[in-house]
Amino acid sequence: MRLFGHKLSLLAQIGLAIVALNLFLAIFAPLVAPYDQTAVLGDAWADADWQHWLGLDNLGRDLLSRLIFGARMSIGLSLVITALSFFIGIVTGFAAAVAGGWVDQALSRFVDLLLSMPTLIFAFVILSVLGSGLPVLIVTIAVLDSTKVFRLARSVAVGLVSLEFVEAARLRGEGWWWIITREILPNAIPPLTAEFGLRFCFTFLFIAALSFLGLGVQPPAADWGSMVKDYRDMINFGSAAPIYPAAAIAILTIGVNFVVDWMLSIHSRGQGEGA
Amino acid sequence: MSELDDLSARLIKGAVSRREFMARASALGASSLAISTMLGTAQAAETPKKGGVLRLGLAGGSTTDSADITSYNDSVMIDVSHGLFNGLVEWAQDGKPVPELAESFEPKKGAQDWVFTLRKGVKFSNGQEFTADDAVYSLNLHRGDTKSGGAASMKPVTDVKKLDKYQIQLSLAAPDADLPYSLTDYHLLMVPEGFKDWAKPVGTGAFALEKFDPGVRIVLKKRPDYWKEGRGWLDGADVTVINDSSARLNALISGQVDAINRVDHRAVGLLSKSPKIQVVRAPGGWHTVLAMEVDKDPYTNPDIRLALKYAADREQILKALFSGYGTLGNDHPIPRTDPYFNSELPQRKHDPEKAAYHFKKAGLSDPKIVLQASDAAFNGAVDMATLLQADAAKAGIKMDVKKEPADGFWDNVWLKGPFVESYWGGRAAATQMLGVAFAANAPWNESHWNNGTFEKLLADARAETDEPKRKAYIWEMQAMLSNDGGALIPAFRDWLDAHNDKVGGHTPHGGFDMDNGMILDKAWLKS
Amino acid sequence: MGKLILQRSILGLLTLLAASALIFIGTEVLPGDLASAILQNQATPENLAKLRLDLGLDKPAILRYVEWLFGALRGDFGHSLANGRDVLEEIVPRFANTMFLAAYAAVVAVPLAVGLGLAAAIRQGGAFDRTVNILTLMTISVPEYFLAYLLIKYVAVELGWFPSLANVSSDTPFFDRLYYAFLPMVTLVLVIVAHMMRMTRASVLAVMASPYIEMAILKGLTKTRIVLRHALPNALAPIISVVALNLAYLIVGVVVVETVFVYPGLGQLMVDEVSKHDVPVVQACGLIFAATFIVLNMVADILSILSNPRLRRLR
Amino acid sequence: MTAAPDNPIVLDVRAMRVAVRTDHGDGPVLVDDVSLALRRGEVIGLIGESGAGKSTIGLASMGYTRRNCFIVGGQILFAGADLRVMTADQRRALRGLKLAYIAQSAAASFNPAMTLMDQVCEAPVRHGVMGRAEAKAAAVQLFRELDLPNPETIGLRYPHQVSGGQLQRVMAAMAMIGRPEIIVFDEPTTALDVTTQVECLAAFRRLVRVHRAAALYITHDLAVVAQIADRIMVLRRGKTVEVGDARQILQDPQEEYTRRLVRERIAGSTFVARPEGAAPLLAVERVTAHYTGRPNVIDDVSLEVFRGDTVAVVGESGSGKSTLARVVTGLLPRAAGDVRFHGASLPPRLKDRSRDQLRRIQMIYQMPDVALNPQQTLLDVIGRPVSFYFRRSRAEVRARVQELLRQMDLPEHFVDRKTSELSGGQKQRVSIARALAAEPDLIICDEVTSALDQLVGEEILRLLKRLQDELGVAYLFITHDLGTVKRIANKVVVMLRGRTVASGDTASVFAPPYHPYTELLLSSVPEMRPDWLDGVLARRAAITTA
Repeated sequence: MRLFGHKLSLLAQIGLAIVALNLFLAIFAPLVAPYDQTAVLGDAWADADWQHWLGLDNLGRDLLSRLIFGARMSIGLSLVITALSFFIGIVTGFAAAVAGGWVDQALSRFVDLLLSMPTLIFAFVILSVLGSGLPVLIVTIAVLDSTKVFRLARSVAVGLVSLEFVEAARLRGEGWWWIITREILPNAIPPLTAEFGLRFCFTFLFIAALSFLGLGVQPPAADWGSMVKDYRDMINFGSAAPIYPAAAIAILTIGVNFVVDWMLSIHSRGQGEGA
Repeated sequence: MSELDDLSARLIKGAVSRREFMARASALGASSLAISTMLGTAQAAETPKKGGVLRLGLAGGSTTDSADITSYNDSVMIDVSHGLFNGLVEWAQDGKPVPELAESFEPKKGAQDWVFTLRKGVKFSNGQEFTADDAVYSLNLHRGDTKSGGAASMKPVTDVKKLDKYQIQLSLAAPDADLPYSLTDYHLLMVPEGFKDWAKPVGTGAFALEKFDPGVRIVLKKRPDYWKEGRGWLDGADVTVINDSSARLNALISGQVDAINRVDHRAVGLLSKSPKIQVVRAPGGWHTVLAMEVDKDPYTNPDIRLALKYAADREQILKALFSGYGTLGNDHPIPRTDPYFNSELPQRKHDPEKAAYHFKKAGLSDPKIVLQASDAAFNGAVDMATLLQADAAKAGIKMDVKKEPADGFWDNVWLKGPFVESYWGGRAAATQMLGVAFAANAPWNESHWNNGTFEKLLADARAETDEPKRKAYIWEMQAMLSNDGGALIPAFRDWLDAHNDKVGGHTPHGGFDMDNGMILDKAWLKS
Repeated sequence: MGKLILQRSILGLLTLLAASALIFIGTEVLPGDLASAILQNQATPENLAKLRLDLGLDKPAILRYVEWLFGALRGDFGHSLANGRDVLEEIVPRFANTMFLAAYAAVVAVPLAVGLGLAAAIRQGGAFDRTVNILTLMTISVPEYFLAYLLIKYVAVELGWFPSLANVSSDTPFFDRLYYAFLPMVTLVLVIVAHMMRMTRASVLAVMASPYIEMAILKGLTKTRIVLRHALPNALAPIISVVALNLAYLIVGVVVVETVFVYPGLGQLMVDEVSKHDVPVVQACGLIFAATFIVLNMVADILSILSNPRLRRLR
Repeated sequence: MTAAPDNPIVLDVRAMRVAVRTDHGDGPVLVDDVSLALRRGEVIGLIGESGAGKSTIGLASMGYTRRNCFIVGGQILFAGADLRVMTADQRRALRGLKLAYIAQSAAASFNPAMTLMDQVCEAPVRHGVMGRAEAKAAAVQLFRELDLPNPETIGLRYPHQVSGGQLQRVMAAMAMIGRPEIIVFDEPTTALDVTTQVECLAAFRRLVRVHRAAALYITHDLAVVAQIADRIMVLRRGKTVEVGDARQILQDPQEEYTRRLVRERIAGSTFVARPEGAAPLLAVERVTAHYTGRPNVIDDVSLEVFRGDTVAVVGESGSGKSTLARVVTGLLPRAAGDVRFHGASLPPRLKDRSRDQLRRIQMIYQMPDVALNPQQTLLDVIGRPVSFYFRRSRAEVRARVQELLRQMDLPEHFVDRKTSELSGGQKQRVSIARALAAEPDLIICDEVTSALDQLVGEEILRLLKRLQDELGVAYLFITHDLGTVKRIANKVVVMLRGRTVASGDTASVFAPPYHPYTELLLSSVPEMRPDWLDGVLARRAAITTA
């Protein structure tokens, strides 16, 4: 198997497999899941049986189904957020790099300011002010995250802007839009993809943390983070309920990281690890 | 469940013996677990011992806590304050008001005025004696221009005056036979006249404040010669604030605390498997409400209200939200434990057909039914909305759930939206509960319930001192609300505490968790 | 270099100023208010009216900001609306606790992380490298509170080695503190080690590719000497910044862990106060957090300036 | 100077094979069955183009291979012991003492975070053969021998604080301090300016002779190797082409490949007749330029380019020749003076210039790898100017691109290849095609051959020449390599520290009476004559004493 014209390492293949599986579950949740995520099917915490492979949850809903729908919510949400934050981060970052001068200064300083805000607390305040509806959740985290993307995007772009083929484009009289989209972006994709993977994981865990503070995804929609939270007490009573979502989160994160590590290794760059 | 609850309620009130209870309960097919938990109640049988420090792990504390009695709003300070102070009247386990710092009380002018005779020779922790002036001052803290949460209970009181050193009189706007109940409000505690320095509280309670770290840890130390007979056994108390439910459980299981409140209902079953741990289950007045404002469409239509009431699968809600540790609601706010509970009013059952029938009867093509829900209303509120939505769908009723931000819920949603979730902690007296939530002029009349007959019945009930008559009135009101009212009340929740086998005298109380906050006053430690 | 450092410090101060403004605005818009947030549906209209007076919302925002700012400079953050205590008095012990836990975790985590990172870099691609890599990955891949619960369940409840409650207080003696705060510390270490370790490894490896490392090899130096003397010093800058980042996290990002272990830290305080709309306290916490962040970043930058001879020699 | 044949053999490489091996299977063989015997005091020059395996051999003879490379066959006998069968520690014990290495880029090969002295002394101290003080003394001594400025204190500096030439010599000291028996010189002067190169060459040679060490001298420049090597081994694609005595290889090469290398080197000095020019195409008039807040990089520079001209701007690094190009293109706005094109003054800044003005001046860069966007196909790269300046249809663009490829002697089917798939020479051809696609009047060539192998570079030059004859395009040729200049430029501008020191027809500039700097430059260009270096040094000594 090859990607970006490089052969995939074993771990990377495992990682891709995991990611693919999760995406599949996320996309086809309604078809795959045996029951609806909100349907109440029996007593709370009923044990696993042939109808309900993982048993029922705190409201007597099918745990497996919720796990599958959870994939949809968790992954979907994180993807949307990460995508948005990358859009913001890349556009501003590249703009800063290409424009340089005071534009660069202004943007960078503003980002520094945002970075100096403790993310979790910041999000906590905003969400408790505006309520944790999905749109608010998405925008808030995306904006907070885009600051980190900005930094990477900018540094990558700065590196590329100085290269002759960009200079050649400028000498030709190309506009900045062409330069960003045709000359810089294609070459910035590999490092940015790696970062995308990492940021995806962070978002993922961040949402989980917010859910823990009761500000993440709101019920009844299932999401792994809040599932772990809702079921957490059950560890104390030897029930595996919270293990499933936690494991799901862990496996996906690890999978993504395998792929990312591989990308970083082939592009041998230290960046991208930044939290 | 219901019959068992009734039974256990009566056990609590001592209406049945333990043996009798065991027999009946198991006959009713209650699991041994259920019985044991209900028996947790019957601890009282054993004989108390002096000494020891009781370690409590309590939810309901915050860094914003203060010893200021007007500021209390949650378990930690309520429990602590009952170790530091006493009230004039105590709310006994049988649900009746009994004298505390007031030796006795009697109604005047058909219960429009009340005279309280104070206990003599009770000393504050600063040595000075408790007298009428202190009582007047303390009560007035909650009247007029105040932040006190106790203001509500004192609202009907028009005047508090000292008759002599040991007698005060409260005058009311309208007669109220249940005033003593009002005085069991946990805010209405006695402090010395003019007392302000809440950093060093002075009270008549069994303990003195040793260490106060708000939202973290509170340490109380026994003070000599506590006046109350058969109370105040402990040498001291060490209260740790643990708001996270499983952290609380772990603390109890790993023996870092002796007793906790607000046991997660999901955990009860598994907790009581442990021989060392006793779950204390107290059926009470805490109930969830789905308030429809009867003067806003479509809820003006009684059939819509009935349709929703029939649609709700109360058994399921009770199971899902409280794992069954509660009692079914009958769309009126009076709990089974209340002496005035209307036991002949048929329990409304989940009945999609009836629901569908009433919905059609209402004849509204598309009534926009939107329930505004938020976990700020109560834990699991959104779950409940979800369940109700599913139930309604079964009856062909389209109901939307609008999730509201937790923040500012009580400001912006409650009392504003036409169909909103909320809860009530219950009141000592039936008439209070009915009055505070359903009297036409009551500020918190969520359902905008305004019914002449009801108003009259309420007034009469308050003024009436003849038991059978009162009972008739109150039963009538419950029936009215249940059949016509705008409040859909699916379930009452039990108070669930737990303690390890060292703790004695931790008895269930329908009023509030931790023995209605009296735990420090009542409990003791076995050797 | 003095110039560089000075520039950096000034920049930091400006950022802090801007941050303070941001915080002030942010807290100004908190809807609802103390009374209703505290009393829920037990609040009477009178209650609310009384409280709005206390909030002193009559003055213009700018004025209040300036007053607040200068107060803050004098260490006067006003009084809590909820219980009237002096905000500073309320915060200081909490902040001390937070710092204690942070330091505790840092002292364990940083050497551990850098050590593991170097070891992994030396044995790049080896079994050790792979295992460490995957283990650390697992620890960051699980929500922190879940780690915490596992620790509590097995170490505290089952084995009973350490308490599940870390409710230390001002008078808790030092060694008891270490004991009580052990599990929270472990949780935090698990959370941050991975990140730092991976960064150390990555940046050391990045340097290992450079010609002067080849030269060092051809000078017949030992692997250890090469990594420690030649690779590490040149990989310091990214390591320093990632360490700073994680220290900042230890101070501002541990609300969840504090909640689970009932550890009386600043994060929990702030979350409490936010939900109670105790604006002065929230503002103070926010400011402290922002300051911590900024100072740490500043120090990190300065350190990496010092670690780089090109910049160090700059005059 | 030849080492007596009876000197003992210190390094005996027998049938060595080095191959690439990665996680996914074996890669190409880098060194294939190469043998050489190095006697004490002897210097063997390894010569060849990139990919010839020179460096690999050099490193392998120290028992070292780069990542994913492995010595898969043969023996490497040092003092009778096979480096391949030794333990890692045994090998380590030899390196830095008995075996020393001098790399191409000193700047990159010094640890930026350590003082020079620490790095020079590190090896002997670590190996425990010298005490710190002893090592310091030895180092200072070597610094003196290598006539580095203030040898006592230079060791306290950090790498970035000394010049490239000095650094290169410090590296020599670092190599010598362990009194090695074998030194591997890996293109040690390639990165240096010609004038500095002379000094270093001299220093190295003296060192080798004084210490009677044996050396492998790796380079691509026959002239350089001619000055220092006793024997020369010519390599191509990892295989030995020819081995022999230095003189024999240079004067009477046996193999065709060697002949070509030698021939190309001496070919040249064919001046282009200056065409009948009317008005100058480009006139740079007393231009001064600097980067914001810096001193002037170029100062009062003037030159004229006529249609069909090839004007070479010569100078060493820092002479401002590249800056001149940036000023002409408008990347760096001039501070003073004027740049006229077709008689009209060009706006100083790029963005103020018209599309047509931009079209008429094109540029070709030094590094073909970074000059082309690796993500684009040849169609994108070459086609863009066509569509951008001439608004042609897709079909027309494609046709034009293929035509240009033909002109560049590149197969047409490359049209859909990605630039990253091409070799260096091919890339450079694509850059030229891209420039031509704009149908310019003037092409600025910035060191276009210096990154390429000798033979490839020659081809590119020929191509440029041919194109000029066909299209009459003018070149502004920026380079440091006077050989190139002699061969293709009809006019020269010699620059030194931002100023013009000499200009005019190549013939007149490169013929006496010289400007002293021009002479220095000319004399520094290595020549095949093995005694060239001695000659130069002698003359310089004369000048300095005089």
